[in-house]
Amino acid sequence: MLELTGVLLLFMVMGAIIAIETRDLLASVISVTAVGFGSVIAFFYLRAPDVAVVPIVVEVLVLVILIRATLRVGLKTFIGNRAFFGYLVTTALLVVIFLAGVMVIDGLPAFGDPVVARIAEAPSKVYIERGLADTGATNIVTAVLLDYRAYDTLGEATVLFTSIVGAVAILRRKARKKPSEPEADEW
Amino acid sequence: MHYALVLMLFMIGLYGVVVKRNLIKIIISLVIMETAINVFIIMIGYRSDGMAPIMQQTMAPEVFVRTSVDPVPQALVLTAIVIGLGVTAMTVSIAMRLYERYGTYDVREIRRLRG
Amino acid sequence: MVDITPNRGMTPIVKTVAGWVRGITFLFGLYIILFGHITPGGGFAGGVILALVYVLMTLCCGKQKAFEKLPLHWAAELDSVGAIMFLIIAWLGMWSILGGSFFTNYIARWNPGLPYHIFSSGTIPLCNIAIALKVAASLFLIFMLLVTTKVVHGPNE
Amino acid sequence: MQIIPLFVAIPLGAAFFIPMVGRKNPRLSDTLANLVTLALLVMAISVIGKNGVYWMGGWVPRLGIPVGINLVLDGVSVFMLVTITLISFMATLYSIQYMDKFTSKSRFYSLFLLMVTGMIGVSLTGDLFNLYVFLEIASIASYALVAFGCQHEELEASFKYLVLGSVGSSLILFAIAIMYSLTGTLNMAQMSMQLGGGFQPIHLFAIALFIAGFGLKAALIPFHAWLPDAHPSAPAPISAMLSGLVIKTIGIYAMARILLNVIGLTPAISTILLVFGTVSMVIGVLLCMGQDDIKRFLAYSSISQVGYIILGLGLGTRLGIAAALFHLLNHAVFKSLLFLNAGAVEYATGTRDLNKMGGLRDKMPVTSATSMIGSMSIAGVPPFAGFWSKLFIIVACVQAERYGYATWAAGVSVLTLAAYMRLQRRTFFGEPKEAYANAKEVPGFMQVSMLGLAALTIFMGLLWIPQAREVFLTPAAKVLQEGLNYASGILGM
Repeated sequence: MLELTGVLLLFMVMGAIIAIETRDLLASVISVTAVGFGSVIAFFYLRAPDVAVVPIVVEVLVLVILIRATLRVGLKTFIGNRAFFGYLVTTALLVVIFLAGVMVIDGLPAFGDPVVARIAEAPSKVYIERGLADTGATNIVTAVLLDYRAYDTLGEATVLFTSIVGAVAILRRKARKKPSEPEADEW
Repeated sequence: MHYALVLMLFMIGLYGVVVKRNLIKIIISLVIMETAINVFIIMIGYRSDGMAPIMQQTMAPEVFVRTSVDPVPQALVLTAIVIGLGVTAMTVSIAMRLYERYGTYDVREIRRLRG
Repeated sequence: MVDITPNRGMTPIVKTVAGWVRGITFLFGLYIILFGHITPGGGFAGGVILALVYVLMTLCCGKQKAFEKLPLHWAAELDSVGAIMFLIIAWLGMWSILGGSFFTNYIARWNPGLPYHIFSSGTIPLCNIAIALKVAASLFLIFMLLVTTKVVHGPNE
Repeated sequence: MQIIPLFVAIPLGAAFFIPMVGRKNPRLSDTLANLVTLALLVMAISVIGKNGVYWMGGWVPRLGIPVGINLVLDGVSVFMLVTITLISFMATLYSIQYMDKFTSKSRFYSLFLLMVTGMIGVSLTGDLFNLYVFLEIASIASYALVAFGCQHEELEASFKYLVLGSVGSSLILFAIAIMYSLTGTLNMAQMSMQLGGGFQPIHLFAIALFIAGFGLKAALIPFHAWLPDAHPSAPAPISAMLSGLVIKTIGIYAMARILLNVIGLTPAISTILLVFGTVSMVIGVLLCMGQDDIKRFLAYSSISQVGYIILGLGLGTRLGIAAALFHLLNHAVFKSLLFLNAGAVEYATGTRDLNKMGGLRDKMPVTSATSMIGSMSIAGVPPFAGFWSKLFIIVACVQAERYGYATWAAGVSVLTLAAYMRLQRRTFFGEPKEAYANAKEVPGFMQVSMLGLAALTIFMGLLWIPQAREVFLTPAAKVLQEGLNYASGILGM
């Protein structure tokens, strides 16, 4: 199981490199969707079917939206890097951060040893033990999402609402008018 | 090892955001960063040979408590995915409006974003 | 390549198959929403699936067809309605008879219901429905906006 | 304490409701938005001096394990609530007439209220992931509001802001995930108890991610690239909100809460904050001096003033933190005043270029007088509020025996004075320009809002007198200064 997750992650890393380095925007969009589907399979393997259901559909939507955005361009491509010196400095900085991260990330608890098994006072332990009795939901993730931490879900719904209102506002045809002009109704 | 791979995925996304000069490539890099973090959070909650945090009628509650993976990261990732979707939708709409203005996604031809 | 110009669609074969798939997908979405507290899924997954039904229709039958079923300003209003529903469900919990704090699961406190049945776990299915409504409407809206907005180079004001 | 969740629920409900009813009738959305922000301001003033913890969904801690999400009302939260609601009310009042220049006013108010909700949510929450969610609400709403005018300049600024802001959010989420893995909880109080000192390298990595992430949100100097574009491009009331509130709430407040109350202010973190603060302060004011665009000038000056706040917080002493919070409030008031003034000038003349202005004093007496007051205050001229807060930050530096930092702070204050004198001379004094012969004073509500903020600027110095200070500033400083005691207060142990 662990090896499989590793292979999947390797696949995702490769997909990400292709997505960023390829010159063809359409290929790049498709590769990033492949990375997303890799994460879907990883979620299934990591025992998170609840989470896996959402990105399947979300990835499809992102794919359609991004393809829509790229198609109009006539796929004009260019090698899009910074000037050489700045590129070198940035890349070096990122590599240093990455190496530092790899050095310290061993400090994390081992993979496969979650907080429920390790920490006695973890709230997730309560959720697993008492979730059904407290909320009546047998899907503990839903119990956490919509009862114990329902306030987060309200925030999440609000984020979606915000971005939709924002996108509608950004995409409107006419943004400015004279103060005396009446409000134009769209749609 | 696994965590290092996820960190690498994250850093590739960050590299793309910092270095690339195409608006679509920047959006893609942001998506990759989000994916990396989502996988990382789910990995934190994984228990070796565990089971999904969904109770089944055929299974004794004690066994469930002993083998279930952590449900909290899954709830967090659900939230994070939706937030990511919202951000992506908004970025794409801004990028489309910019394309309308300049006829290009190239940052170098768009005045302010230079540098 | 998918042609998304208005008033046109794909071949009759695609349209027919999409017509069959549409109903099944819609039902699947409803199942995911209503059984979210028992099986994997929930309001978000179900809502996105419902939105994808409309996306499918738009892709294969042209945008006119989808607009007939769900005009854009209705979608915007449904978006608000879903969000307000969720907020009201939460707000009712503040009523002291029902529980006294924001987001109290007052139905489950009063009658938790039988586990593994659809009528259990109180407000959770209600929240799922409200969220699904909201998510379906918003994603339909954003998809239609991004797909139908004409992007042409040049000043437009 | 039934009022605590209403701080979030009321603006949220209004934000959902306004797009439905306000599409046909813009005056209705004006009224609703103003009533909501006024109600929030009244509510915020009514909770001054109160404390409380509210457990969402009635999930009180079981055996000391917090199972639900909590909202915490303590000194700092009350302080932030008052600041946020005060500026929001003034900005909505100003928007009534200013936003007539734009279409889709109902969506503007909806996004505005969502931004306010996000900031209130951040300042009340006691849960780390919840903080992230509300931070994203505030950020996404502000990305959209920056691009609200849909001109190329606004879209570019918004895109830049969005990309850097998303990177910041990702870093913060990464750090939250690491913290969750190490402590097993997301509740800030319980997390602080689980940490209990003794940091491994992985803890330091998470702290570095937090500082970088919140630094991006607060536009500290190495991370400031988005601010000079985003703040000037937005409509004036939004510039006022962004510079006055957003960078402070989702940047400084959130960072201070996590670093001081959850992780604890170690000497190393303290030094990092002091250095960041000083660098932002000095470079910000130097960059600000050369600007010809009035709003860009104000934006760079915000970076510099934010440096003062970080410097005060980094000292870690009671006086330092109190002075930093006092400066935060003062800066919120006078910087939003100055941005509203800049908006008024732009409204009347249609330009933001300092070279093209001049002699507007006779044409726009209210704008000119209020702008003068704001500039005096930010430059640290006695007896305005800005003088006192800067003075106490310098005194706190001296008290903590950080003489070098005190010198820098005093020097920057002089430079700020010079920069603002230049701004005043170029805009309102000098020869009247032909082009703006028919420029006239802005309409009523805009004047009211500017006059209100100017009055606050004059009288806010009074907050430092002991009677007022004990009620408002001291409890706030106490919470941050006592650091890790935060946890025991919340879990009741």
